[in-house]
Amino acid sequence: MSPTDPPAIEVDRVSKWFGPTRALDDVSFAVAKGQSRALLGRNGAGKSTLVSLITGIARPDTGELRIVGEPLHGQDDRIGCVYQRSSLIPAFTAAENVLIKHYPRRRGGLIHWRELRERARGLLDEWTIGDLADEPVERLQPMHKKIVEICRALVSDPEVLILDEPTAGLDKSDTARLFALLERLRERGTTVLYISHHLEDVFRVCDSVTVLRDARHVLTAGIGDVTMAQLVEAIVGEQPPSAVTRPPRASEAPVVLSVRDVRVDDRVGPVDLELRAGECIGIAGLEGCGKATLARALVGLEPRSGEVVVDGREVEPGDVPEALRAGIGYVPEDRHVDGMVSVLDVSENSTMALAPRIGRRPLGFLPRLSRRADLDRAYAELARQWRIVASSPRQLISELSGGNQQKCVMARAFATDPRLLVLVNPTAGVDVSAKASILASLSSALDRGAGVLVFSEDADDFALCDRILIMIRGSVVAVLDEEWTEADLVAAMQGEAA
Amino acid sequence: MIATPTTESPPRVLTRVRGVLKPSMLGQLAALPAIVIAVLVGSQLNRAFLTVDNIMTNVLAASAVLGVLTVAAALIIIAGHFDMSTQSVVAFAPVLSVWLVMPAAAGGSGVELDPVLGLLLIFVLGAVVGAINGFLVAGLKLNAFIVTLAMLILLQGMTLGIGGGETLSNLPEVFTYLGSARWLGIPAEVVVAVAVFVAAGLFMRYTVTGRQIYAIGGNPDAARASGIRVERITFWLFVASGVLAALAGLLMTARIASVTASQGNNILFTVFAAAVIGGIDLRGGRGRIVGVATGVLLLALVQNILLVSQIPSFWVNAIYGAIILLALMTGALAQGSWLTRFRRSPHAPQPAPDRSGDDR
Amino acid sequence: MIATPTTESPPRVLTRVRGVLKPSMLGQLAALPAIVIAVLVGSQLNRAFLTVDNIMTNVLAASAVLGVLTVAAALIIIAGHFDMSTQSVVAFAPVLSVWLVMPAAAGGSGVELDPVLGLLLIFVLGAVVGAINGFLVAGLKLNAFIVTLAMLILLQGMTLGIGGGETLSNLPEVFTYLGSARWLGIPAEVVVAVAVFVAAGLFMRYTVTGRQIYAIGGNPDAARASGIRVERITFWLFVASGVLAALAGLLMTARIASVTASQGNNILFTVFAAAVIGGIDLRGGRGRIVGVATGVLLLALVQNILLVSQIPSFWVNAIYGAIILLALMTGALAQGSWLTRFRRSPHAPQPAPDRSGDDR
Amino acid sequence: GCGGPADAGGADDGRKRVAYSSTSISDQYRVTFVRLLNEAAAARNFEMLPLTDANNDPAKQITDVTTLLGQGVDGIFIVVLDSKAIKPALDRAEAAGVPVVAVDQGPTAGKVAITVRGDSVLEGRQGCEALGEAMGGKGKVLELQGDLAGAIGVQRSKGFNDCMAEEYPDITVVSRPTQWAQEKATTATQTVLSTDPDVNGIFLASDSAMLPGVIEVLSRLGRLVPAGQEGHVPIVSIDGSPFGLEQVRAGYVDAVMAARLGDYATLSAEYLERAMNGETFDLGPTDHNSTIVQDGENIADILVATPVTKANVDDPTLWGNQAKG
Ligand SMILES: Nc1ncnc2c1ncn2[C@@H]1O[C@H](COP(=O)(O)OP(=O)(O)OP(=O)(O)O)[C@@H](O)[C@H]1O
Ligand SMILES: Nc1ncnc2c1ncn2[C@@H]1O[C@H](COP(=O)(O)OP(=O)(O)OP(=O)(O)O)[C@@H](O)[C@H]1O
Ligand SMILES: [Mg+2]
Ligand SMILES: [Mg+2]
Repeated sequence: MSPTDPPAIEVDRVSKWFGPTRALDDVSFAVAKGQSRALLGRNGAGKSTLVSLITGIARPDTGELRIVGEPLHGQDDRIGCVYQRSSLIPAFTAAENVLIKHYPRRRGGLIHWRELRERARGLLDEWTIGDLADEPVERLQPMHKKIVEICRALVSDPEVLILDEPTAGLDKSDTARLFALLERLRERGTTVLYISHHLEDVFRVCDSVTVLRDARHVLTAGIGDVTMAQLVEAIVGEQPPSAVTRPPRASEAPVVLSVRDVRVDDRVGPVDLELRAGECIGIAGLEGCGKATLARALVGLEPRSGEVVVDGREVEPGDVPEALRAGIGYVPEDRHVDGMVSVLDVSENSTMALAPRIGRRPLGFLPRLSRRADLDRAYAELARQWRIVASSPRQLISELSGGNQQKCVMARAFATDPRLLVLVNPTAGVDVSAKASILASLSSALDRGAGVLVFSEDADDFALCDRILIMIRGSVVAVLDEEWTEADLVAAMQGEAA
Repeated sequence: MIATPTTESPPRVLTRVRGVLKPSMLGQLAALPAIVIAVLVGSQLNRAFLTVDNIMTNVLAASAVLGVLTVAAALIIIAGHFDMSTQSVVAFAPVLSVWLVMPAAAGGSGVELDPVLGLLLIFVLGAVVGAINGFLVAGLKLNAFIVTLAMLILLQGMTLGIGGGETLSNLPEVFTYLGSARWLGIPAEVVVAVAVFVAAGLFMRYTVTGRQIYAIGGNPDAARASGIRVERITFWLFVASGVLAALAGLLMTARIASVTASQGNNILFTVFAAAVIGGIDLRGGRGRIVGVATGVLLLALVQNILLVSQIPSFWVNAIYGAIILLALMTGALAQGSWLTRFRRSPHAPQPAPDRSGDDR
Repeated sequence: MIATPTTESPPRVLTRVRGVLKPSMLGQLAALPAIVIAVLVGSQLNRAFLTVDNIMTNVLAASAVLGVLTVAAALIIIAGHFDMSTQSVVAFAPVLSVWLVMPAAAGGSGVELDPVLGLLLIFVLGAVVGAINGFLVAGLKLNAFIVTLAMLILLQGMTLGIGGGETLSNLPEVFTYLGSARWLGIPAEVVVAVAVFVAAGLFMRYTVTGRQIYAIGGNPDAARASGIRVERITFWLFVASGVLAALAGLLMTARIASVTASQGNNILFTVFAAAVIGGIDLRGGRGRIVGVATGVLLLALVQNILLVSQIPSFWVNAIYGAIILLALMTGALAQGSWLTRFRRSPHAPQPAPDRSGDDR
Repeated sequence: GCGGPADAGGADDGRKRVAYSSTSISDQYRVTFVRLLNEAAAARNFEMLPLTDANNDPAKQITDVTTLLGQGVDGIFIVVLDSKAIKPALDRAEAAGVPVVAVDQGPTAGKVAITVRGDSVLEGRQGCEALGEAMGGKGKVLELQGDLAGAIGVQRSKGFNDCMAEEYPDITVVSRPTQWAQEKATTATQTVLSTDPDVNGIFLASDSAMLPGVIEVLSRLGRLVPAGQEGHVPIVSIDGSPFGLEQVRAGYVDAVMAARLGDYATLSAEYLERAMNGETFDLGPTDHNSTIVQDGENIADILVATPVTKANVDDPTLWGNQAKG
């Protein structure tokens, strides 16, 4: 590439405000053609905002963006993007979503459905999900939705590819497939902007990094010029929090959860397990193995058979309030689906499970009151503890950055001081230091005698686990105790070793 | 600890400004500028407009039925559903009840139910209709719009079948009391309607269940996952809506001192108009009862002004429509100027007026 | 390469079975079982029911207006909006147009516009109304429901103001032609309505713009993010809706061989009922035009059966409502039995009937 | 009193300030009446406020009247939408000392000075008699009813059916409700005529609301034959709209029971003027071919509808010949 070539992406003194929140403050950097650049920063640093500016769905308040030397006007076909937040059309099939910008047409201009299906199937088949082509995406697993989005971004061979946390929700094999793909794209000269909170990945697939902190640009460097520790410091702005470790548990603690012969249709089970106070069990498995279904069944969101006893109390199947009252705190798999009410503010979202408890009943018979002041006080405490960044308790949760939304959902599950925590993908989209503080919160919950079930594919989430159950096709097939490595975990999930 | 961005100076100033100006309030009371204009115009058009009697009797008392029905509609819409059947309950419950009370000679059934029981029966009928709707919607998961639309047609038909199209009058006093009584000099209808507004407003804003209804309307899946009894609350909401509709029916009966199969006909459009003008988002999860009150008030004022003005009758409806359009546009402009500046989201670049308010 | 769970045997078998049974089709044509029942019942009640003439003229031709209006409503609802004003265009466009055409002696304006121009004017008026709606909704971002409701009131009022409430009859033949003509032995109204259905169905399924309309209704943010011109398409959709409403108005005029300010009154409820029974999701983004056709057909059949049966007039409406409720419940059951088993999404545990269909 | 500030009323020039509360103004019958009433009021030098339109909502009509009272009118014309539901409004007018003259439809509860009206049940009977005769006393008749949720629709249907049952037992009646809607009447006619070949007569509760569609259907079915020729379908209707008279002239419609709208207007104006001057009215026959009778707690001047056939269809006093167009 000659040095006179204009950079593929040029961000020139760009600022963006959302009401009182400054999302980007005078940010400038450039990405040369063919580079693959990591864009890093804490939750709420402004990464996704920058993405929306580059793809033209929002405009900067000041400053300018240039793509291959030309100022950006609206949306540009040379850019492909996988947004952090799903931007699929729920009722459309996977195939139609993939080709939504490029419908194949017959000579008369009408859509050629067969060709559409075949082309999309071909693209999806590279990810081994070709047979989902005709499935409406709203019925797909989050992972498969993500793959559909990746396929869609790549359909037109974009000059610039933007990936905003593409691996969130992907399992190991698909992550590997994505990386291989990125490798190929790099050879083809595609410019990539890659956003992730997984720094190891960044070192694998990027050749340079840009770090945003508090809406400002703080660092741009070649990947060879920085160390992991330097990067973390640039992102966090201080000494990174030290890793959490936990002391081994005694096995005499009381049982908080006992699961006997639980089945969900023919999808899951039979599952038996026992969890003691202060114990943390991980449940790992590839996407679609049924672990989220098991979690949903435990809290009553999925009809099940078998027996679930929480803290000595048998929980009726299919009754969520009852399960939560028995002492379960639940973090669902996908916050956008059933984790948050996007039209309500952060304060209400984080205290939703708490409200019935802190509300008082005046005169004993009137409906239970929910006083804003009480809720806001409870929220303020949660926000402090979980470092939720919002401009005010009244800010709509949909306006928060993805990681902060996840923190709200986590905060809500912990707020009721549950005896049992059922956490699915708890750290989805949260930054390095928030991850550490989530683990710290987990640890202190364990210290208080709670039992924790972590359902995840991310090895980091299992840092505190005493053992890990491996699920394949709905049943627990293996257990990893004590010392395990990530390689063991991956192998076990794929059913290769026991 | 890291300084969070929110503690920096410019945002804080803005937050303060916002706290004082409360554009959220303006957003909720979008009908307020239009109300002010309506009052000014009305008082210019006719000296009799701004009299206590006109406002009390012809504006407020005349819109008590509309107000109660709009509260019912608002509750259901906030929860993400629709209840079209309320309009038919306005006729059905009183007609059936009065028919059972009146002697055969006066056009009744001859059962001659005790009038006080008859009064209670009105509410029981409302509750039963609501419970059926609630069961079909929350239990069988049928689409609320179409279920209650079918219920509307069914009940309108039943009302006609029962009453045989006859108007029954000379009702026992319990049925007409609210139409003529004055409490502390205020028409009883007005007191009842205001009480309904206040109770619903407090309920939705200050009780746990009220807040949960917003969550249900905003995202039922998330509400369920966080332990809210979505089905149960939805069911009871429909029951409440039925009871409120029955109350509206009683008010209507008291007002016209008789019952007729056509009472309440065509009020549904006005109900929805009042709710939406009052800031209720038809997609659920947003809107405040106080906003609904302004919506009802605006429509009642406009109708009264059209009555006392000298507009040729054939054009009254056209002008009514035009005024609603203008009210919407001024509302949007008033909101637009405040709100698009303060809180436009990149994912929703359009400042949809019904979204932009800080709800509740 | 690892076998992903989706290629495992039970799901695959299910996928195959599903391919054959097409519950998605069933889901879309939810009104089909009810239609079959209606036909069986109708043929028992009256021998004349199952004659070509009755079906052609009394079922199909009589529901041409409903059909065209329901297509218009469906397009707008799929895009995530509402258009209530169509009902008023059914009267407004023909009344104004005919008023301009007719001589003063026959109750017209005396302008004596050329009848053919008058015919064109009907469509122009529909388009203008649609364009105003479209501007207010897509341009000013006002809430479509309430804008078009205000427009409905405005136009109803204007129709009254212009025509002075008079019925104009003895219209020039261009206005009544469609009501009496037969093309290839089929009533022209039926041909027109079927053509509208086919055109709309093909448009929504086979053109990029049609697909984009689904996308807009399904997820407007995502639609915008994938480069769809949401505002422009929304605007033109409202124009199309206005033009279709004008066509419905022409069909209505031709059918009753006269124009009156009240024509089309109250048809809106039936339109929405037909759309929803036909599988259109009021939240936008889902539903197929072929489903709408079944919804219209069901309602038309039921109305015809009520006409040819011996039900006492006072109970006709009650029975109509009861039948719609039953149709909904059988539809839900039929869907339930197929769909909850085969295609429950883990994230949407409740098999909402309006959601579960395979859309497009 | 509740009448609002008294000085708001009474025009300075001593003209009486009167108002008109209508049930609706969306059909030709009402529209013509508005015009005739305005003319009659002008002839008596009343100051007429713009009419109020209750849009077929009985509750709105009460609000309309109380609002008019609040504007200090001296007298009110009213077409009563619901004969019983109007009582609260009439009570308030009585309390305010404002005389009310009911036209076309009177109250059965509440006080008015007098009602000037026809007799809907009688109109139904008249229709039945004309039709029974035209059909030769046997056959099957399609009765297109009005809105059964309203008094007029019910009464016309009752008069028609009672008379049919009593006097023409060999005529079967097939009744279909139309809610006064043209398209409903059209579809009902089309469907019944085409599925039941025995139907050989049609009775319309209103020609202004239903006739054009019915004529169109007959012509489409090839059964539009003038009276006297083979295959004629006898038609009788109530109202007497211009279109109805035109069809009588053409011979397609056998008879129309025409309301005496012109008389309604001039007489009610006269009665209101006299009532405002404190007069009351006596029972008994009048000088204008009618009788004043007791009508519940009120009195009514009953103007029996004029049966219009080809013989008298050009009578210029028929409102259908006075309507523009
Ligand atoms: N629509 C909006 N309205 C108001 N504030 C917003 C909106 N969108 C984003 N913000 C704010 O802008 C800031 C930057 O958000 P952004 O989504 O860009 O963060 P991010 O770097 O992508 O974080 P994450 O890693 O959590 O995804 C946050 O403080 C967020 O609350
Ligand atoms: N409605 C359904 N009917 C029958 N089988 C289903 C249904 N939904 C999913 N399955 C199958 O059940 C198994 C579990 O899928 P499920 O969606 O429950 O995974 P999951 O719990 O989300 O797992 P993960 O947490 O790994 O994402 C898969 O084999 C899937 O294909
Ligand atoms: Mg982000
Ligand atoms: Mg999953």
